[in-house]
Amino acid sequence: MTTELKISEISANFAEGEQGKWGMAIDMDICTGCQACVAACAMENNVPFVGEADSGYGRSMHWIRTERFWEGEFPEIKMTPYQPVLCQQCGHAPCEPVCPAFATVHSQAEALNLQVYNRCVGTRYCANNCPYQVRSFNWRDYERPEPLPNQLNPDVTVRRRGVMEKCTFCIQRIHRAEDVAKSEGREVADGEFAPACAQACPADAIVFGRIDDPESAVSKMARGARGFHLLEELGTLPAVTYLKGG
Amino acid sequence: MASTATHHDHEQDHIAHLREKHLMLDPLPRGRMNEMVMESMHDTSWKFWVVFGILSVIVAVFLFGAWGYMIANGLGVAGVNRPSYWGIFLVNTVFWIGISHAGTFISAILRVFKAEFRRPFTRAAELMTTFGLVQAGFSIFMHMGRVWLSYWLMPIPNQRGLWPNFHSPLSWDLLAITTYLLSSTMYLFLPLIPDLAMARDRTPDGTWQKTFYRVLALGFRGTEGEWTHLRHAMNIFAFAIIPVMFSVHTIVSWDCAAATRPGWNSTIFGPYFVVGALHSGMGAVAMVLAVVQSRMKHMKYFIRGEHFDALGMLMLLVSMTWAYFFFNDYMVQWYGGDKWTQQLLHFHEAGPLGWMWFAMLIFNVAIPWATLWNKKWRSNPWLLFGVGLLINFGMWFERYIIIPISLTINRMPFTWRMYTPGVEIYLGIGTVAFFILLYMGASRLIPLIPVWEVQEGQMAHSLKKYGRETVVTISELE
Amino acid sequence: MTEHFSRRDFLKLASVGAATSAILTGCGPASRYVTREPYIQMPEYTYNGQSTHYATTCRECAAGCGLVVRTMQGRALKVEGNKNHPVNLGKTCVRGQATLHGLYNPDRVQEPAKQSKRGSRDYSNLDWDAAIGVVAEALKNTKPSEMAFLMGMAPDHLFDLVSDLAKAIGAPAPIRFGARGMFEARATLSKATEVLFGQAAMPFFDMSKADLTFSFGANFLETWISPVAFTRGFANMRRGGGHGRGTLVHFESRMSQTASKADMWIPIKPGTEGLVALAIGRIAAEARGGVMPAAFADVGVEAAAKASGVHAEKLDELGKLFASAGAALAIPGGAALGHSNGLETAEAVLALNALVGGLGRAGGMYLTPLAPMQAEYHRPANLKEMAAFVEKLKGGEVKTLFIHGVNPVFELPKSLGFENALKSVPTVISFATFPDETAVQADYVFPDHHSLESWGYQRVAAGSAQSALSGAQPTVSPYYNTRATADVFLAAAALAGGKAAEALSFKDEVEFIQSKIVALVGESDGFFSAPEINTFTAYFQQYGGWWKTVDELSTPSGDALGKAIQVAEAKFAGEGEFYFHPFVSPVLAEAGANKPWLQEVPDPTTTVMWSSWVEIHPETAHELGVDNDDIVLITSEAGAVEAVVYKYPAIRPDTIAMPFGQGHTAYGRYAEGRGANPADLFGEQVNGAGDLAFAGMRVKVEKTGKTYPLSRLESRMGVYGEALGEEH
Amino acid sequence: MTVTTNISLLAVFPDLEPAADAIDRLRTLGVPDDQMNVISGTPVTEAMLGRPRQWTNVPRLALGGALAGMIIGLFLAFATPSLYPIQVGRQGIISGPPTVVVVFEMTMLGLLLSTFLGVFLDSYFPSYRPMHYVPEISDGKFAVFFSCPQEDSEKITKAMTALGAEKVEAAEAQPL
Repeated sequence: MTTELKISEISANFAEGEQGKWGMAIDMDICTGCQACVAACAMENNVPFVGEADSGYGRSMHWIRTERFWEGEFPEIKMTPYQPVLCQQCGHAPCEPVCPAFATVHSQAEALNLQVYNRCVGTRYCANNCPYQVRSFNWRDYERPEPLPNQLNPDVTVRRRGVMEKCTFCIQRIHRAEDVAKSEGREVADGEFAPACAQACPADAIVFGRIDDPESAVSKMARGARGFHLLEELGTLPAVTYLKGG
Repeated sequence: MASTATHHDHEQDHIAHLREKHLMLDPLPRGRMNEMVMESMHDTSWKFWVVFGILSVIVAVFLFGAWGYMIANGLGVAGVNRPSYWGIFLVNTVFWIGISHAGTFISAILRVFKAEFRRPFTRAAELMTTFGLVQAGFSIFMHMGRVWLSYWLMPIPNQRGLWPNFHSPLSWDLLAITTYLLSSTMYLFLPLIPDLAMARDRTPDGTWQKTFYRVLALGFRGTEGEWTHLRHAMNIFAFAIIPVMFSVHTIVSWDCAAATRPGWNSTIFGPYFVVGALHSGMGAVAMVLAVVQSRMKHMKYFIRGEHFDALGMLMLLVSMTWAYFFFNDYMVQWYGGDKWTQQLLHFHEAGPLGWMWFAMLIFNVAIPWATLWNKKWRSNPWLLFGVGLLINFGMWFERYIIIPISLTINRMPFTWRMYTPGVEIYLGIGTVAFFILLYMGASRLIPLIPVWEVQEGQMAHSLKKYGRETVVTISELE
Repeated sequence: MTEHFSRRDFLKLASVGAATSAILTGCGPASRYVTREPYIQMPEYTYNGQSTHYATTCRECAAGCGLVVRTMQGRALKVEGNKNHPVNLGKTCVRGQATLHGLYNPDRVQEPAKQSKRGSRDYSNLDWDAAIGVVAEALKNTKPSEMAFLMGMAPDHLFDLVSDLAKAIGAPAPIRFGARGMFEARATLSKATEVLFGQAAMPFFDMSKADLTFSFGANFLETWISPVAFTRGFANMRRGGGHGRGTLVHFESRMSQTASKADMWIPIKPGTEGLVALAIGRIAAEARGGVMPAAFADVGVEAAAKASGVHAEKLDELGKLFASAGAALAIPGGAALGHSNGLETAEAVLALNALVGGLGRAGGMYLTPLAPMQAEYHRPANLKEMAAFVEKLKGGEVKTLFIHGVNPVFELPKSLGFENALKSVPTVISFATFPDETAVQADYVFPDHHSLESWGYQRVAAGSAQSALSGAQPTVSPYYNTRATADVFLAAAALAGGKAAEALSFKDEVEFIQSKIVALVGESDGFFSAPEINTFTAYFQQYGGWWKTVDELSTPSGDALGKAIQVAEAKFAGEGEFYFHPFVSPVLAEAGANKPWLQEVPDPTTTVMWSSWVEIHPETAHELGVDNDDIVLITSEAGAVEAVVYKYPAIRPDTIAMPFGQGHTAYGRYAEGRGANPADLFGEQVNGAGDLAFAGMRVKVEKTGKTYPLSRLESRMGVYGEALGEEH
Repeated sequence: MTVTTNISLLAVFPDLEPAADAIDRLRTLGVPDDQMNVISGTPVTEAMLGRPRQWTNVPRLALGGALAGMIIGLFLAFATPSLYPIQVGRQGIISGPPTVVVVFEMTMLGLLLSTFLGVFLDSYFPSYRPMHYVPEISDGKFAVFFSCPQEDSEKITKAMTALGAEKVEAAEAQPL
């Protein structure tokens, strides 16, 4: 019974049948802050590196970052659990309506928050209006000296200057998995694929799957008593559920 | 008899005094006034060209050069970052739209309310509207990451089959600013037609100026019909442009207020921004008039202490209204107790740029209140210039506090970061220079004084004796 | 080219395995057989829009994680973990992910070259025939006793080849070294195991099933030994692999990334970890009742409390906690072993496992099984041996030095004088892929392929309960004109003739590797088995190695508690007022600085990118009159470095800490001239196992008046409240 | 039937009063209102001149423009999202408050634009053809144009001069 109560607590944010499609659960108790997700994401998604000066000036392009704070004073000091913050793929995304060019829109098919790079004109309103501050803007054309471009993932657009970008839940992997499943006449199985961050995570703290399937690993994890959403009070209906640490 | 004579002398003095004080009571023949206005355009000293040249260089290098550099290299050469995605670009946009509001206020609202002191400087103020909006447009385009694609924001049919997103306050901005720019330009142009015809008639044949005036005067002759159409149109404009003006700055305020950000999500931002716009706009009008009066020939006749006096009173009134809205916003945000808002308010006052917050209050409230209550002081052009300048700094600071400083604080403290302007400083200076340059250029080509409106006013004003007192009366001519 | 083993045969064989696993294909673009061609003549195994995945082994450290590299049209696009691999089960660490930035790094050594003068970086390119000639000459003309081979901790196949070569010609056995091994104190661990259990081995800590883990300085979530495997263990412990959510207690003078995940962080005084372990042992033994084991009999709890700065009550609590936990585990490692008493500390901590019956118990400690084809545990050289080697170089006893896979100029304590010692070596040949500091001091650089272009194998020394040999194959054709060092040695040996040619009579590297793994053909307890070597090789490449299906963990034997463990007071070299605590950068480790994306990945605890720093407690910084971003001069008895201050709230006020990994003077544009190298401060003090007592130092800290803005991901305002003004 | 040829004359007056008087006089002299026109440098109302009310289409055009603007606004707000429906932020494809803004702005733009163009239409702007004009009017003079039969011209000229006309002459079209 208690478990069910918790379920309703977590899903209270969502109206009936509105919990989105793909979701992620991140167990902050297990996340070791190792940054494998950060590097994996950058490699998968052609995220450019920006160099020392720009990265120290809030211009790093990370699509996922690990936050941590401090509590208390030495020697009783504690670090708050590492919290990987990425685009929460909000069901009710504040970034979407403010774009005058329809460059950030809600995908009907995947229930994801899409960023359409070639439609973006760079007003940066979406980033301003993102309560999670997970959008990164191409302040420059970032240099990738030859032969580094050999590594670029052909499934992912390389963004030019003046364009906003953000985590896509590795939509290219979602589509690949869906295509494969479709060609085999079946549904995508739970755990069949994962975004780069979840795939790399050595602790398996990041779990990805269908949140509209109550039997999926991610749904089960998200239903747990420790689950919460980031800035839940804003009603953005994030697709990412965090599990409290410690 | 002696006392009667004294009384008579006294009355004559009084009348002379009134005439000296009030342009409307001090009529000159129309031909003379035309001559004065034409001379004011043609009387150009070498100093003017020196300033004009310097400003042209600044515009070429700071505005277009730096902008080109930024387009080629990306916005990284500016200071914008996460979380201050909007920087001085939008500060300047709001600032220039604010400046532009004064012109409409003076030529539309004062016209509707028949405030006679407006007559000689409606055009000077309207020019500010148009030129200010040009700068605002520049600033907003500079801000865009891919400005070369800015036409994607226009609601025009295109091969992508995609229209702009009308859910976005930025789309509303585009519509509102376009509407405002077009209508204020039209509103500038309509009353200008008779003056252009006047200039046409007084420009020798064979000069390029003649062609310029000929073309722009559209063949205006001053027939009854033309005047009737013009009058009706100006009446419609005077009323209709007021809601447009309010909508523009309200929508600009919604860029902030519609966002889910602490400190921004405020219902009072609309009127607060409109009043703020008038505040800086009035200050700018005072500055422009002080310069025009002192630097342009014959302008001391047209622009007098009474005008600065009236402007000063308006500035004081607007300052009080601004303070009221500011406090209203502050009080509610402060009382609300949201932790991020609290942090933001604290950051405004005690953060590294806390001085700006205090300077804003001093420039926008303390100084106007301390000086403008005094009729004599506020009639002094240069004092009003100074106060206007400070108000403009104060209002610029206000926008700086609302945009980059408030953007520093959000709900993810891990990302808080100060904003340090880069090339946008130069671009901002470039827009100021371009504004002045346009204004200077216009002052050589466009009769800054709407002579026919002044004459119309002078026709309507007369002196009447009520008992022993000679007073001014105004007859309704329209 | 193909009478021996053609690619087509290879493919046929591979397709057998393809039925079992769809995504892993067996063969690589087999660098030796395939030349780079324009894509209009695309190799038949590549398809437009289709990825090809190759299993190989990560060489960013010696842990031997299995990788699957996604390639498309001959380009390596993404590194993913090999799900079948027993070390990492499909996962990778941050460095593994960034391997591609090493492969496609613009600053790789692109051709064999001769340097006109050491350090001049004035190279004249050679062709490979000339290069092989140089190696052959060196093999032929140097007296075997005056030859030296200095090898890195990976790859093992090359080490085996060089060992065979050295043995055949009578040269000294190759020396293996790596900074990571030095900071991990591998020698100390195996020595302590030997002392307590009579068998030198790598302990296996079964954290997955533990209920309580006491970690004494072991940075197992960062870079220590096999971080991916340990992270999995930690995660499983937290998930309740034992009897519920497991607890981690970490003893270290600074809050490392590992400590930050601990439920309890004990900021212990440096060098007192052993004392504390003993005290905990004594309290735990008392709590468990029965006879007090000799190991803990002489321990004074009060004295330990006094020395370590941990309150006696706290020790009592910890001891009882350890005694009462269902499955308690104690792990020694990292800086705890980098003290003069490090060996005894390791013994004391390992003895705790024995005390609670943790030897050979789920959630306790085992000994890691030896890799297939391995007779005994082999550890890399400790510092004592390296110091002796450097002395040998200085004495002019080495005429030709071959260096592969290690960067001693950067990694060894500067005071050891390796760079100087090279001056006494007439010929230095480096096989570096990257122009690192050591390669810059060599006469010749004959670049090896990048690991993703290489064949090979790596013995899994830790992290796997199964005996495992991880296989490597080229995932892409070599991008530059590089050549496998194994092939260079084989060709040179053939050219040199004599014993060398006899011992290394292999056609190429692959044949050599097959000659080694042929021993596994017919083994039936493996992940796969094959009746003959070609099939076996195909499977070996397809699956990324060979490992047994069953755990082969052995229970440590011997009476570990039988004799008293004495932990002497740690000796600190130098006079300064601060303990110096170096640690391996959790992101860059010793060799990641050349990869731009690794530089841009923020350090987990400080979020610093692109630089190094010195962690100073805020109060200490205040006393020193320094603030964030101020540059301080740190002086030890052996050297001095300048470093940028990071006011770190979770470090003992008497300790300063500095990451190892930056401070390169060569190594490519992304590494060079960034931050400082704490190895410049290291002396030569070693512990009982000969490992460097890198934490056994006291240093002076002086303000320089210079500043340098550290690039941080975190907001100093939001995290530390800087520049937000006074609180209301 | 005698054929009367009309000629165009113009009388320039220094002020409003004599001009108004002249118009009255002309009317008594048989020149109908639709054969008269007054040009001036300042706007004077028909009432001041004692002339019939001027017809203007500007307000009607303005209303029409406003309506057109509103229709465009409605099209932008309601039709364009349906042409290419895109979901943003859980707002409807067409949602209320934003449409108000769009419709308002477009209505105002239509209103003001058509007002402006209305002036052009009603006044036949721009027209650079030669027209009857005297530049003095921009100095505050009032000029009365009128057509009268050739034979009356002398009589009328006299009358005008008597009323204070500075000059009365045949109106000639001059380039503007």
